[in-house]
Amino acid sequence: MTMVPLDPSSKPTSQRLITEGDTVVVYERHDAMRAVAVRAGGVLQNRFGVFRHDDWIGRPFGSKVFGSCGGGGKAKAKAGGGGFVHLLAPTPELWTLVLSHRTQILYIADISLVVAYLELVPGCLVLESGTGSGSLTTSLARAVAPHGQVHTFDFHQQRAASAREDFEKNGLSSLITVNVRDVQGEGFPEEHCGAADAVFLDLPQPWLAIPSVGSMLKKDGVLCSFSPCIEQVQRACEAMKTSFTDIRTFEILLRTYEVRDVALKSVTSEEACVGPLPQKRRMLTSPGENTGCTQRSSSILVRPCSTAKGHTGYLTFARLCV
Amino acid sequence: MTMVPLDPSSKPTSQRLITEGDTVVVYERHDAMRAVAVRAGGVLQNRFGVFRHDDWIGRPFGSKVFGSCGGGGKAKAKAGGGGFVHLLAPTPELWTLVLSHRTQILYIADISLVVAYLELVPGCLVLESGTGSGSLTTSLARAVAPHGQVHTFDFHQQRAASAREDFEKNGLSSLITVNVRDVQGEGFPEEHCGAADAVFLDLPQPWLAIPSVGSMLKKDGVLCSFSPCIEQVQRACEAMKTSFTDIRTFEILLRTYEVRDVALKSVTSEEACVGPLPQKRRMLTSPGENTGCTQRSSSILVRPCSTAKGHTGYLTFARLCV
Amino acid sequence: MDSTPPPPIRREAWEGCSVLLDINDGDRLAFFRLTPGATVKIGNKTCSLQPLVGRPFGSLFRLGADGLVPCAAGDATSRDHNTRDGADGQTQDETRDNRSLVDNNTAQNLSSDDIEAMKRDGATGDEIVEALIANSSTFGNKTVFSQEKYKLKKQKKYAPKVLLRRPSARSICETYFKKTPARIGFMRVDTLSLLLSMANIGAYSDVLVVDMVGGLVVGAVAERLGGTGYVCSTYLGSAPCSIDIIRMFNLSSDMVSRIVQAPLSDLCSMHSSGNTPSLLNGGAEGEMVEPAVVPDEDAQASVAQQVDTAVSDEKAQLSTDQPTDMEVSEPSLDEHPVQDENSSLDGKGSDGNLNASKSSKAGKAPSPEKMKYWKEHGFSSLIVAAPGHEVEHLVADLLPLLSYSAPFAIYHQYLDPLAKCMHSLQVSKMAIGLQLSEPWLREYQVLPSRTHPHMQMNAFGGYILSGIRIHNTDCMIANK
Amino acid sequence: MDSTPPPPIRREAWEGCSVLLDINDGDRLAFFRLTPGATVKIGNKTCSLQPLVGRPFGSLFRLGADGLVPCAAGDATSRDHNTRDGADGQTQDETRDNRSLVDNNTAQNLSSDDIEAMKRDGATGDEIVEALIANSSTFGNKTVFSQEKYKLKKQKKYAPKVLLRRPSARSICETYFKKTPARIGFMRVDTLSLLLSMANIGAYSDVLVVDMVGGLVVGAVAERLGGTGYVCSTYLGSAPCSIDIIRMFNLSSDMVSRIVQAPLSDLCSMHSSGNTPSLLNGGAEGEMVEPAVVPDEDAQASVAQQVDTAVSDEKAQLSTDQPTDMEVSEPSLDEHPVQDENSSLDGKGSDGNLNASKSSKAGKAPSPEKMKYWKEHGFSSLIVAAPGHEVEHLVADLLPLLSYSAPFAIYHQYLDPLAKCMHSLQVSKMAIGLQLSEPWLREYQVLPSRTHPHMQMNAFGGYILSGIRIHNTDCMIANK
Repeated sequence: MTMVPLDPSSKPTSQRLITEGDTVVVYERHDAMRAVAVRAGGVLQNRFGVFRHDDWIGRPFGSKVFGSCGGGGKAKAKAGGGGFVHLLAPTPELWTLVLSHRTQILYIADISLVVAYLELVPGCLVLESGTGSGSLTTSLARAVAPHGQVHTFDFHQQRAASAREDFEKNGLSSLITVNVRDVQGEGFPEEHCGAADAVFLDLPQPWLAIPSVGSMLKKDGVLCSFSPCIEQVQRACEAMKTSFTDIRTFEILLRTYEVRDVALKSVTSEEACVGPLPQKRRMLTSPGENTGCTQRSSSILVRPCSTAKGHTGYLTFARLCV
Repeated sequence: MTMVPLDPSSKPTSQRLITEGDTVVVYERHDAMRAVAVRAGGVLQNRFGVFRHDDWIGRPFGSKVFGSCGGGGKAKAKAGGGGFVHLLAPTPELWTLVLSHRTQILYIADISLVVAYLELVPGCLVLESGTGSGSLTTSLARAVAPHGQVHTFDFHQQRAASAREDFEKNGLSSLITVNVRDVQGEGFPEEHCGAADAVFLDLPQPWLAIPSVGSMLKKDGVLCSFSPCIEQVQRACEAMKTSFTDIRTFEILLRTYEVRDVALKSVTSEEACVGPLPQKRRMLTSPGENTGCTQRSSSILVRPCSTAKGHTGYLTFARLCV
Repeated sequence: MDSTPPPPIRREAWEGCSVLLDINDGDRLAFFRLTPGATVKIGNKTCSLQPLVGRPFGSLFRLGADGLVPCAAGDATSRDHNTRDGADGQTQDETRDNRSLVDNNTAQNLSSDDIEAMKRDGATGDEIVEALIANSSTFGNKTVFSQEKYKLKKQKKYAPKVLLRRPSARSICETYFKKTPARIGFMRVDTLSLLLSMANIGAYSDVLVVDMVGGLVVGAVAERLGGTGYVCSTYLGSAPCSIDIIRMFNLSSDMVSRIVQAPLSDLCSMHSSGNTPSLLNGGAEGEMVEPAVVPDEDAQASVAQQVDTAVSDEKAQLSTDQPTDMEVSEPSLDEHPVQDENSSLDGKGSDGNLNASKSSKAGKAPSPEKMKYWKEHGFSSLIVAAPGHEVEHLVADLLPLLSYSAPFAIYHQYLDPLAKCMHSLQVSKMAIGLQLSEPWLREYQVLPSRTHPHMQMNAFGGYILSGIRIHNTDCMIANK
Repeated sequence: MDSTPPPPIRREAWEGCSVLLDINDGDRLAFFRLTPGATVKIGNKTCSLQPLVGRPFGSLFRLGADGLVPCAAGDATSRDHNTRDGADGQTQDETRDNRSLVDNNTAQNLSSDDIEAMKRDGATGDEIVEALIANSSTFGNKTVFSQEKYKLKKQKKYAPKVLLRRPSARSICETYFKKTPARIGFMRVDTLSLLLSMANIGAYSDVLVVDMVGGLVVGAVAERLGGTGYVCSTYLGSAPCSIDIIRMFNLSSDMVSRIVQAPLSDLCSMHSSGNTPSLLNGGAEGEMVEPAVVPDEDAQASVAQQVDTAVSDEKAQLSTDQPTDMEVSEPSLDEHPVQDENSSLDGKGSDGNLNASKSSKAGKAPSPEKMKYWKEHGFSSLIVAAPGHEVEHLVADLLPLLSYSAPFAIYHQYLDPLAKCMHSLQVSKMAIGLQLSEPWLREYQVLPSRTHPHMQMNAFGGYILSGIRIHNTDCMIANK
């Protein structure tokens, strides 16, 4: 299977049925997912029960499947085995949530801004260093498919090998070439000279690689450098000044909201003030659970989630001067 | 009059009637206000008409007063002079909106965080440098009144004089002492040694003043340094390390929302899609202005205002080691 | 149409293409079509755009005696940062340590007659600026920052620069957001990017789109599809919404041919086997019997023949001949419309990538085969951008048209409609992985000793509800 | 009571005062009252708090053989930054250049028996940590950052530190927000600060407060009043809300005497000349005939006699004897309640600033004279913090109680109720300068070459509607 269709005969994954060899994302909850390779006779066991891969094959992606209680004694299927999971078609976004973290990874907000600002479209050639856990690489591959290429570089042999395996598993090998290379020390290979539409750097000392980026990019091509600390950004921007223009640094965060069916208390109620803690009634509960307290009709209210990623990194974009 | 009551016999301004000599904040719109000193025979002329101070005296603060068309030919009272303004009691918050900008000033979000984190309460002694336009100083004075003191320093002679005049006008002279002094070069005066509960710095090179701050503060007293650029923060933090603890750097922004009475179009409407620009109907209009288009009942919706202050400065707080 | 894939991006402007001109470093932004007769007015001078043809995007032009002239390579490198963030830095610089008051420009020894004389003698704009600096008695006393600001101001007046930019989803969205944000429902470029990611847009996707933001989403999706897959732009009622903004993109004929339009009623009726009660099926009587093919005139009119207009910075100037594109509360559109593309075709016409050949107009009705395919397999993605609409019921109608496991992303300028939609999807169990989010984008000034976030920001770029459509019938219990 | 003003802040802990203990650099935060018998349990050791009496706030203590011992001055300076932000830096450090994998702590040559022997021999915690480092075969191979992290971990276990903090609005709000945010309606310290500013709280203010956040707002206002003016805490129905959190503040008897409580119905009935139709006047029949003085038992019970509990980090451990202070979804309250203050008075009792003398309890009914004064002049400020309530009608009832030109600030955890309230105030023209805002607070790690915003943030601290009450009768037309 391939996460990104490569020719007119291959359908988007979600339009297919699950077959042996597919990778499915098993969705338990929004914060509990994992990638599973489907094989005949395979078994998935989790807190919701025991799931036989054979039951999955032939079903559409997106199906809800139920587990049975059983297998080893370790299965702690509370509800007697009647638990269920959903089988999802893998996408780069889901992959970002299930991949093995060999390094700090980029998440969807940074990734989508990078892809947009690098102006990637099908057919582009893009260079990336380092590969890391391959979270961004997968999205780059989707953006340049079917005819484009991603050449990604990491100095860490084992990390490169693991990433290559992941790309293989996701059917992205024809789009992505993984190379072991110290781009900070050696620059990008000469063979891509003047051929790259875009370059992405996630390096501790990006300024060392920037002269090489200048020779790789086509004129007006875009560079992006990701750094968590402002000092790295300052040195990178300094290094870009000689041959880049439109140097712009951004930070992007994603604020998430929670939706609740809330029954706010009314002023006119005698019982309105029963204590300092009206929180209990504020959970998203079924309507029947309301207490006897006089209340206004409930309404759907939204509130930002309390904790969030406060920082991932700074994204600096620049264009090679014409 | 005094913006901040100083003894039990003086009422909060809003509970008084306007008298000659008072400063009133004339409110035209949320973004159009000015401070006016009330004097017998005085006249205020603006786009809403001509207002005689004599009509204001004896009215409560918060009154709405109507202007007459007339006076000079320059008065462009569109509605024939029937315009009105509100006469508000000055507060440090309103003062921040009407004062003369001799420098970049601090606004309410930064000010309120500073006052809270400096742990100012009535009776505290606080040092400030520089005075600037006196925006923060006024709030510091309110926080330490009636028995506390604010000693504020600015190297700029003229600026100090103007600030002193403003404080005089607002009845804050007994709370605030304005001094001309280059605190970066000379430090704070020895007389406050070990006497300050809190110190605030808004200086281009705060690190130069930090040793002096260390000798001014009481043990466990709090320092705040405001700087627009991160490089200033980095050097200031470095300088604080030797004798300060709990060094924390914050940024605070105020996001404002606009409220609209919106009639979102419904899916079931045949005319739902009439073009790409349904914006016109989204203004806060009276209900009668709705177009003939089939619409759902309107509701009160909120949206963040499009533009906002994106940065004012970094606030670094630290405590003098015990 | 070709068997070999075309180059993904053409990096030089060509006859008939759409270009974005950035005049004086963002002071003015406008789209133009490079027809033989196309001109731009700069100051009081009308310049032909012909010198742009064949020049690489990213090129900088100055105003020569005979019109636009490419700048030397050296000029380009120094053109931005300092100037871009000058206002910020200036504020800070002046606030912090100005023991002497700032002088203004009264101390100029060069008269306007002198300048006119220089011009007659053929002096370039840069030469005039240099002369002005040399003849300013106060320039030397200014801070470095004030000097930069002074020079920039004079440059903009006497030596205006025109930057040739390539229209892309990024630059088109940024331009509209800056100039006429209401036209695109206040959708910021990072939000648009998130919609495309969250909906898994890529080659060979079959993307269902509700675009009430002028075609921005349709164009961005088509750009990502690169001539593969389909973007099916659906609409309520009988007439499609304008998607004119797609004409700002330089979409190839392959890419344009992948844009189809169909009324929602047709899609819903084709999906009569739907497993979800549809408000539209129940409530919009009469629509379902309409023919499956949209009237050709309407579709064409909305896409290709209606002359689109460029976006510019001229404020509060209403262009009365484009009433439907106008917005009272906004800066109005440019006085330089993009030329009708037919005129560009009269010229060379050699370029198969132009989006104007009769055979490849955008917005045709989908073929019966495609309709049948989508009926059987569903769309693989959904994006909804209807910022003036209630979306709860709209999404309930749209979700059954998706394949199971297809991701979707709903845009809105208000949070409340998305919250209601999210709650109803939670209750109906039609989707999982629901997330209500708002991107927060911040730009920084990075300069030696003057690094900080921009003092002004776009505080709002819209909200997104995202999720994955699932099969919600609890009928597949596996026994051990 | 005294004629000379008291010192504004006592900078040393005293017998009977409330203290905030920060154990192991924020790992645990809890309030205690320094009664003679008060103890804190650290690890498996129960320590008397007596050594804290007389020590300056900000002092650091370590665990000695006989309990808490003040640290030498040198220890204090090095206690934070690096450790505070260690997690952030660590992540980055390890991500960026870890060619060798991180080793774990298996290579420790010191056995637990060895450590026990050292303890028996009277070794200090710091000595044990040094020994552990000396006997780690891998410590030398770690990065500087990993070394710091290792040392910190061992220090927390073998040499715990206790920081004596002074309770103030800042530290109390921060502590509750970190440990039990729902108890204070998710009101972050910057939001609380804004409420106080926007409502113009200062000496001699007459502040009307609706506090359904446990007393945090009442306490913070009383702190700002410094024993002048009044904070009138009003409530709906017949029983006041708990304002127990004021007991965490070290309010002097002067300051406590300025806190009064009155049911809203009494305030509204006193204000029978109100110029605005009141929902409460019309709708809550019977309340207006209640006596103007609140039943003394109720008020006292809610303020002084109910034993409050400290806030700590112990998670999901329900303290069953404090059911009304519990929150299922939250970390629970500490097992160390603040001792009943009466016990502290049994001791020295010499301190007139304690808030427990019978004559100065908080929450009495206001005197008839004050009620009359407020009826005539109105309150000079209003703060409403009712995060579980609809506020539109509440505010309509409250605004007529304010003097004209009095500023007000309404807090809520949801935006929608404030939006409705704002809209209704716009329509009724009872107020001007209306602003709906949300503070956004961001903390930074500032370290050489490692400066960036914190990787985790509190993304939400509540919303505020602020404005100024005005005279809205259009009856004062001035003629020329």
